[in-house]
Amino acid sequence: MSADSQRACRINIEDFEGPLDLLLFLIRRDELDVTTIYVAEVADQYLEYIREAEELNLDIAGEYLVMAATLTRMKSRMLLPVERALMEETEDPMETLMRHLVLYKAFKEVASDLRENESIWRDVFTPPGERERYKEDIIETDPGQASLLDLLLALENMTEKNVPPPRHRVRKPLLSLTDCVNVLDKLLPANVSRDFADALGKNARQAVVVSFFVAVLELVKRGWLTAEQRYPFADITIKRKEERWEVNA
Amino acid sequence: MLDQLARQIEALLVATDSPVTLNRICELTGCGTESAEQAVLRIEAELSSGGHAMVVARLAGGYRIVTDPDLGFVVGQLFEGKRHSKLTRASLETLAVIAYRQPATRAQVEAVRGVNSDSAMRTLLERDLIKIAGRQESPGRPLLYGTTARFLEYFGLDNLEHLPRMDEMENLLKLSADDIERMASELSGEESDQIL
Amino acid sequence: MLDQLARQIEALLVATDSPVTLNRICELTGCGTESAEQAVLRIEAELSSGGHAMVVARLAGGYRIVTDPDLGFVVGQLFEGKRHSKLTRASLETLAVIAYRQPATRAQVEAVRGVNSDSAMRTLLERDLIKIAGRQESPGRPLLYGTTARFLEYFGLDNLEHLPRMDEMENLLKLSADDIERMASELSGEESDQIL
Repeated sequence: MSADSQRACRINIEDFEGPLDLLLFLIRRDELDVTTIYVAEVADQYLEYIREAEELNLDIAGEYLVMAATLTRMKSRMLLPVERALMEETEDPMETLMRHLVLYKAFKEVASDLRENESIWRDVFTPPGERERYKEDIIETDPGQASLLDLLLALENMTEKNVPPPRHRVRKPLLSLTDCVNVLDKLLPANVSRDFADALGKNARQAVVVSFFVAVLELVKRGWLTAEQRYPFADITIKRKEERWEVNA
Repeated sequence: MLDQLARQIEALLVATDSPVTLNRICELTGCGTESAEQAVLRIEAELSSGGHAMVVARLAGGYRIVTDPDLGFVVGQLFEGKRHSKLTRASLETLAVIAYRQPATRAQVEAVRGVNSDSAMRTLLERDLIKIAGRQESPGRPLLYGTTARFLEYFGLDNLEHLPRMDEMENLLKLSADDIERMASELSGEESDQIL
Repeated sequence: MLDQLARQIEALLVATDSPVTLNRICELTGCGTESAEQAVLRIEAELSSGGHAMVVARLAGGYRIVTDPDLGFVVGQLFEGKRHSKLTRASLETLAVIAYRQPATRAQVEAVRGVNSDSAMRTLLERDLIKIAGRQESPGRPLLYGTTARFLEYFGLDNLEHLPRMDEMENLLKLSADDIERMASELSGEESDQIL
C-alpha cells in the first residue's frame, strides 16, 4: 500500500478499543487472514500508524505503545538467525499473538451480536408489575434486594456526607507511590537510619504523612527498607537496605 | 383484530407505571381525542372477547391496563410472603460500617455515620443481618456487633473474605484521592476518640 | 377465547415484576408442567390473533408478557429521559468476556481485551448487568465477576446457553484458557506494583 492511500484512509485512534482492535483493523484493511499474517508486515503497518498518530500529537494510551514494543521485538527476533534457532524450542510469540487476535476477534463478534440484541430489547417494555397493588406493608427481606454495590455505595455516600464544616484548609490529594519513592530515594542515603517523622518534617500535611507511610510499608514489603518501632506509638526509624531502587521494576 | 392505533395505545397502557390521560395518549400517538376514546373501547372489546386476563382500568383521570380483579386470588400469591421493602439508606450505611469494622460498637458506627443509628441497628438485628458479638473490654463494656450468616446469604457471599477489600472498593467506586484522605482522617479521628 | 387456566397464567405473566418460571406457574395454578406449557402457547396464539400489542417473552429462565418490540417507538416516548443509554463498545466487549468466562477476574477480562477495563466494569456493575461472584483462589485472591439475571433480560436471553456463538466460543476458550491465564497473571503482577 502506498503512503498516499494510507493517508487517505487515516483513521482516528480514538475509534479503537485498544491495540488488538487496531491490529485487527489493519489486518482486515489489507484483506489478510488473521492466521496467516507475517509479523514483519503487520509490525510495520502498526508502527507506521502509531508514528502517524504521534505526529498528530494524539494522546496514545500506554497499551498501544506496549504493543508497538512487542511487535518491534518480535520483528527483530525474526531477523536474527541465532535467536530464531533458539526460539524454535520455545513458543513462537507470533503464534501466541495470532491466537490472541483470533480470540479477541471472536469476542468482538459476540459483542456486536449483543449489540443487536440490545437494540431489539431496548424497544421491549414490561408491565410495571402489580406488587404494590397486592402488597403494601411487607417488611421482609430476601436475598437480592440490595446488591453488594449498594452496600459499597452506602459507604461511599458516607464519605461524601461526612464532610466536616468548611475549615481553613485546602485538601490536597495523596501523592503517588512513585512520587514518594523518588523522594525517599533522595532523602535516605544507603545504610543511614532516619526517624520517619523527622524525615517528613514537623508540619507535614496529613495527606503527605499517609502517602509516605503507605510508601514505606510497600518498600518494607519489597525488602528495600527496614522500619523499626520500639514500642507502640514510639517513633518509627527507617533504614535503606538496597543500594539502588528500581522504582518501576 | 386490533388496528394500528389501538395497538399503539394498548402498548402504552400496558407499559405505563401510572395512568395515562387521554391528552397524553393523543400527544404520543398523534390522534384526536375522539379517535383515542374509540380505540380504547376497541381494546376493551378485544381483550374481553379473547377471554384475556386484563382489563382497561379508568383511574385518576387516566387509563391503564391491569389484571382482572377476579384473578386476584392467583396474582396475590405471586407476592405472598415475599420481599418488598429494600433496606433503607440508613440501614445499608450502618450495615456497611459493621461489615467492614466488625466487631463494632454502636458508638463506632455512629462516629463514622455522624448520626444516631439506633433504629437502623434495631432493624438490622430484627432482620437477622447483624448480631451481638460480645462486649468490648473498655469502660462501660459496650456491646459489639458483627454480621450474620444471613448477611452473607443476603449479599450472595460465601464468606466474609469475599467482601471486596477497601482497596478494591476504591477501584470499584473510583474514589478520588480526596475521598481517601477524608476517610483516612475520619478513621484516625475516630480512633483518637476511643483512646481518650 | 382463553380458558380459565390460560387466563390465570396470563394474569401472572402480566402482573409479575420478574420472569416467572414454569415451576412457579405450576405451583401457583396447581397444574402440571405440560398443561402450563400448552396454556402458554394458547396465550401466545390468542394475543397474536387478536392483534394485541403484547407477546410472551422467554427470559432469564422464565416467562413474562412484554410489549411488542415494533411498538417501541411509541412506548419509548413514555420513558424519555429515564432510559439508559446504549452500552458502549468497551462495555459490550467486557460483558462478552465475562459472560463466557464467568466467573472471571478483571485481569482475565483485560488480558483478553488488551486494555484497561476499569470504567467499563464499573458501568456494568452499576447497571446491574454483572455482579461480584466471589474470589479466585489464587495469589492476591482477586474478585470474580459473573453476569446477572438482569443481563439475560437486557439482551432478551432465556439462559446463558442461548448466548450467541456458544459452541464456537466454548471451543475457542478451551484452546486459549492457558493463554488467558498467563496473560492475566502477568497483568495482575503489574497491578500489585501500583498500590496507590
